[in-house]
Order: sequence, then C-alpha cells, then structure tokens
Amino acid sequence: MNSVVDSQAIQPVARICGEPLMEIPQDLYIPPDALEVFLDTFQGPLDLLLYLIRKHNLNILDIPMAELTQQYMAYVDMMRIEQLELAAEYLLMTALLIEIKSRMLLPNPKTETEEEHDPRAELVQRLLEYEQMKTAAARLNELPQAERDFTIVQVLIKQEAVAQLPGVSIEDLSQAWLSILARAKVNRHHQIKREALSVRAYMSQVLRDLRECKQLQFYDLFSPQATAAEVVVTFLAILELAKELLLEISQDHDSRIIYVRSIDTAQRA
Amino acid sequence: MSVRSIPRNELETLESLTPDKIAQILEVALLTTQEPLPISELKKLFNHELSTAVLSKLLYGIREKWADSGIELISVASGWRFQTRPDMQPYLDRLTPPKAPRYSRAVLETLAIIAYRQPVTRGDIEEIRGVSVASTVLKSLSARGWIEAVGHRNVAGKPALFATTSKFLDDLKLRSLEELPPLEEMKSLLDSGENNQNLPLIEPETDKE
Amino acid sequence: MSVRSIPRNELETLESLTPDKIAQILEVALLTTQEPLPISELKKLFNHELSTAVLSKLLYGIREKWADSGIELISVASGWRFQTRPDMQPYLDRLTPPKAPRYSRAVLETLAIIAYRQPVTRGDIEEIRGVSVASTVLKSLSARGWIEAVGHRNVAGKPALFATTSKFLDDLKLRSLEELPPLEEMKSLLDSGENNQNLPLIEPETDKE
Repeated sequence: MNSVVDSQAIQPVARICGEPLMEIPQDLYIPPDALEVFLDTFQGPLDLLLYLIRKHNLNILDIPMAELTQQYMAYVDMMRIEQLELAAEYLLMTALLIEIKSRMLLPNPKTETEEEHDPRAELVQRLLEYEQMKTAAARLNELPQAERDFTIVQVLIKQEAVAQLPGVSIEDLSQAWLSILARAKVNRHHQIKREALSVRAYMSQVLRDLRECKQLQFYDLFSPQATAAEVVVTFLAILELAKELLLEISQDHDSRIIYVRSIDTAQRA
Repeated sequence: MSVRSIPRNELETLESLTPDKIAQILEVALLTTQEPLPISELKKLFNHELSTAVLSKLLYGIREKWADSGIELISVASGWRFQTRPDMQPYLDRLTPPKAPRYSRAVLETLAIIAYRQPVTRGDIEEIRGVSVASTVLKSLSARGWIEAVGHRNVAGKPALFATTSKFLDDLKLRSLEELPPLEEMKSLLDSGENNQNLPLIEPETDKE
Repeated sequence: MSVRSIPRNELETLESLTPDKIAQILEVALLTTQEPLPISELKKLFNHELSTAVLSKLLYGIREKWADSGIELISVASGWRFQTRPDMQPYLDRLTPPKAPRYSRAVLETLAIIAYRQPVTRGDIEEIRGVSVASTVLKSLSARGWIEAVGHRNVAGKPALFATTSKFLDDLKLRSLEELPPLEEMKSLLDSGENNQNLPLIEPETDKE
C-alpha cells in the first residue's frame, strides 16, 4: 500500500482545543471554533470537496447540496472578515455545486444530442487532476531530499599559502611596448634596431661578468665557445658600454694587455 | 605552511600516473565539490586524456570502495557526487539544526504541478489547485533553486512559464524527470458510492495504463 | 524508500553503536563540514556520551585511515577538519582555474622596457614611459627573479642598471632575448595605423602604483 494513504489516515483532520478531530462529522457540520483550523487543513474548496467525496463515499450525484451549500456559505461568512480571496474561491465552488445540482434536477430537453455536456464532467476532471497532483506532492515529499535526508560531502580545498603569481606572455610585453610607443608618438630617442637587442643583451652579460671580478682582461669577456657573430656582438656591447660610460677600457703599457674595468663604484662599496 | 610543490607546467604526464593515483585524484575532486561533477568536467582533471569509459569504470570502482562507509558516491542529473547515507542524517542534525525547510502542502503541491506538468504558469497551477498561489510559495521554490521561469506564455499579461531545474533533480537524487514517482490513475469519482467503505482512496486502476 | 525510517528520538543508544559505526559517524561529520570541528562539537554527535580521550583516539584512527589518500585529517587551532593535500591542488585547479592575477600596466611596461632596452636605470624607464616608476614595481619584478641589477651607471647617484634574468627567459619559454617580437615590426604595425583602435592601452596614464 502506498504511504500517502496511510499517513493521511492517521493524521487528525484538525485539532479542537488540543483534541484531535479524527474525521469530519457525518452531517458535515463543522463547529465554528474549529473552522479556522479546519480551513488550514484544506488547501481550498477543491481539496475540501475531494475530501468529503472520498471520505464519505459521496457520489457527486448524491451530494446533499443543501447542507453542503449551507456549510460552504458559513465558511464564506467567516472568511469574509480576513481571507476575502479564499472566501471568493469557496463561494465560487458553492455556486458551481448549486449549478450542477440544479441542472441535474431540471428535466433534460430531448432535443440535445447524446453527447450533451455533463455539468459534472468538468468538476470531476478537475477533482481527479487535483487529487493526482496532491498524491504526487506527497510522493515527492517522500523522496530523499538533500539537506533534509542526506548531506552533500564537501571537503575543504586547502588553498596555497603562496600567493599565485601573475603570468606574463610575450604578447603582454609587445602590447606594453606598443602602448609606450603609441604614447610617445614619435619615438626618436628610443628607436632600436632588431640587432641592437642582442647587443643590449650582451651589455647586460658583460656587466654581470664584471660584477664578479673587479677587472677582467679584455679577452676573458669572450667565451671560448663563442661563434663569430657572438664575438662581434660582445665587442659591440663592450663599445656601447664604454660609450655609455659604464665601463673603462685601459691598456697596460708594458704587457700590452687590455683591461676592462667596471666604473660601477657603487656596488663595491 | 604548505608551499606549492608541483608547478602547473611540470605536472606529471598521464602515463606516469598510476591507476591508484588517478582514482585518488578523482576521489578528491568529488570529495571537495558540492555540485555534482559530470564526466566532461572530470576529464579536465586529466587534460582530457582519459576516456568516458575509463572514467566510468574508475567511478564505479570508487563507489564500490565506499560501499560500507557513511558516504556514498551517486550519479544524479548533473553528474557524480558524494553524499551521506540517509542513516547518518539524524546524527548530523545534532551538530547543525536541520536547515532544509519542511515545505507546506501548498509548496509541495505547487512543486508537484510544476514537476509533472511543466512548463506551467501560475494561472495553470491555480486552476489545478483551485486556490490562488501565494507569491511566497513560488519564491521559496525559486530561492531553493528548484524552479525557474523558462519563458512566457504568449497571452495577455505574458505570464511566466515555470519549470523545474537540474538542481531539483540533483537534490532529490534523480537523474531525470522520468525518475519521478509515476503519476497514479485516480479512482473515478462517479462510481464511488457503491462499495467503498474501506476507502481505497488512491487505488491505482490497472486496466487504465 | 526508508529514508525517514529512523525517527530522531529512536536513535540507537550509544551502547548499541559499534566502534566502527562511531568512527563512521565522526568521519561523515568531518567530511561534510568545512569549518574545523572542535572536540566539544563532535561530542554532540553522541549526545555527549563519549569522552575527549575516546574521541581523540578515534580521530587519530581516522587520520591514519586516510593517510594514503588525497585528503588529510588535520587538527588546527579551532578543531579537526579534512583538507586536500597540497599535491592535489594542481589537478583541482584544472577544474576551477584560479583567476590568474594580472600585472598592472606599470609593471608590464617597465618589464618591456627592461627587456628591450637593457641595461637601463630607473631614470631611463621613467624617461621612456613619461611617468615616474614606483619602487614597488621594480621590487615586484626583482622578487619574481625576472630582473636584476647588473651594475650601476657612473653618474650622480650611481643608479642601478637593470637587466632581465635567465629566469625571465625560462618563465616566458624563450631561449634568448632575440625571440622577443622585433621592435621594428611592432613599430610598423603601429605606423600602419590599422590596428590603432585595437590597442587597449594608448590613452595617457598617470599611474603611481
């Protein structure tokens, strides 16, 4: 058996002064004290009608309309004070029920076709659809639900203690240089030829070499493995450094040895 | 303090990862991520060098490994995730008072109508329930991430059309809407009145579908 | 489904919980909570029926059990928690790539000038950029190991001469400075004017980083 029926069967319809009201009295009369609770129990007129039909085995044909209407009207009176919208819905339902009843009572004109619209059909259809959704809702609620019936595992990701360093691409550098050029518009002073870059790279290297030793023999600045091109570039770098007064070139009178000396006095301090 | 020991560009290539290590990485990813991880996402862990078949096999292996523990690896609509077994929840509730709301019947019925009849407008829901639907009902379901407006019906007022989300499926441990409990055929109301003393309220009729 | 089958008030009493089950509950609590859980909090799981000593022993057992996995149980000032091991980080980063921080324009331009015009003093850089260079800019590049002072120019104040390092080349995957885009190509690109509107950084700037 499904649990929806079970749970509904054991739940009191309402509580009056703490006492559970296990079922709606047969005469459909709801004590006025209980009405408020009673209305909370039902989702609306459709829900109430469905309950009455199911619980009391009412055939929709045999609904004691006078009583039911009276009952509904009583709710409406109560509700008008606070829940006007809900009252309207009960009122609408009452009107519908009365319409159905009256149509059933009136003699059926034979001129209509066999397929004549049954005034109950639409209501029955609505009741059934509502009941189906009501059941589905209860079933959904039975499904295990995250946070209510289980918890999702979530272990902390221990972030690095070391801050992540920004990445730089070659494009970033080009872009940066381009923006400098764009700002400078005419970049006379800093125009550099393609070859000059390698000269400048070697200038850095010569300065590094000289950082290690106070002074070096000229030839020591050239790596034995250097290619001809590298020798030329290194030589140009030395000349450029001399021109920029970054190093001093001197020759010993006796030994004829050429010395290269950094004029960087600061670093030796 | 832990310092990054493996620079990103020097990660071991897949060949050097043992199957155990691969499973370990998968496991850690699933243990640390609250949202379910689809296979497509898990592939990123290995620079897309592992096939769906291999990953699935590993995932079932991990699931097997945890079979006797308090957590389980499951597959839901949006992917795979670890969650606690239901019998653990009462203990966990002692640590933190349950935060998930207990939904009212109004909310549950609205949710059911959206789940089974989607996409629907508020008007459709009201039509079925026979009462107006409070905005708070729709808001609480939206806030939970279970429903969303997926469009508007092209009628006067352009009412929003609501549907359930994949988070709704995830949170209910479902892989698709088809896994929702099947709708029951309701007992006809017209031939009640006969023999229904014992109230077979929702007895499914087998002859109809 | 028997999910709701254990009413909270009918939980097994502690006596009926096996040590394995107790450890399982502890483990689940720690796996689902990101904040460290102090022993006082963990006691709540068992209605305060377990002593600190017993819990500690169990926690060390759990730590042991996870020793060979990608996460570890650690004890921090405010309690116990699971966290990922550092060697898992590179893989997890593939799932959610950390938002890479970006160097400011001042840093990038300074770096470009040092790369193309080395060796240069801070004064040279300022002359080229047309704005002053904050010492934090040079410091961050030095700290990164990308630039270094290779000497000092023999003028008043003996300003340091900066050059790029081999680490700079390594990190940018360059074999030599010649592999940097040639300047005259960039110049002609600029002169052609066709790309001018795509240059994001041409508006004058007075950064003082």
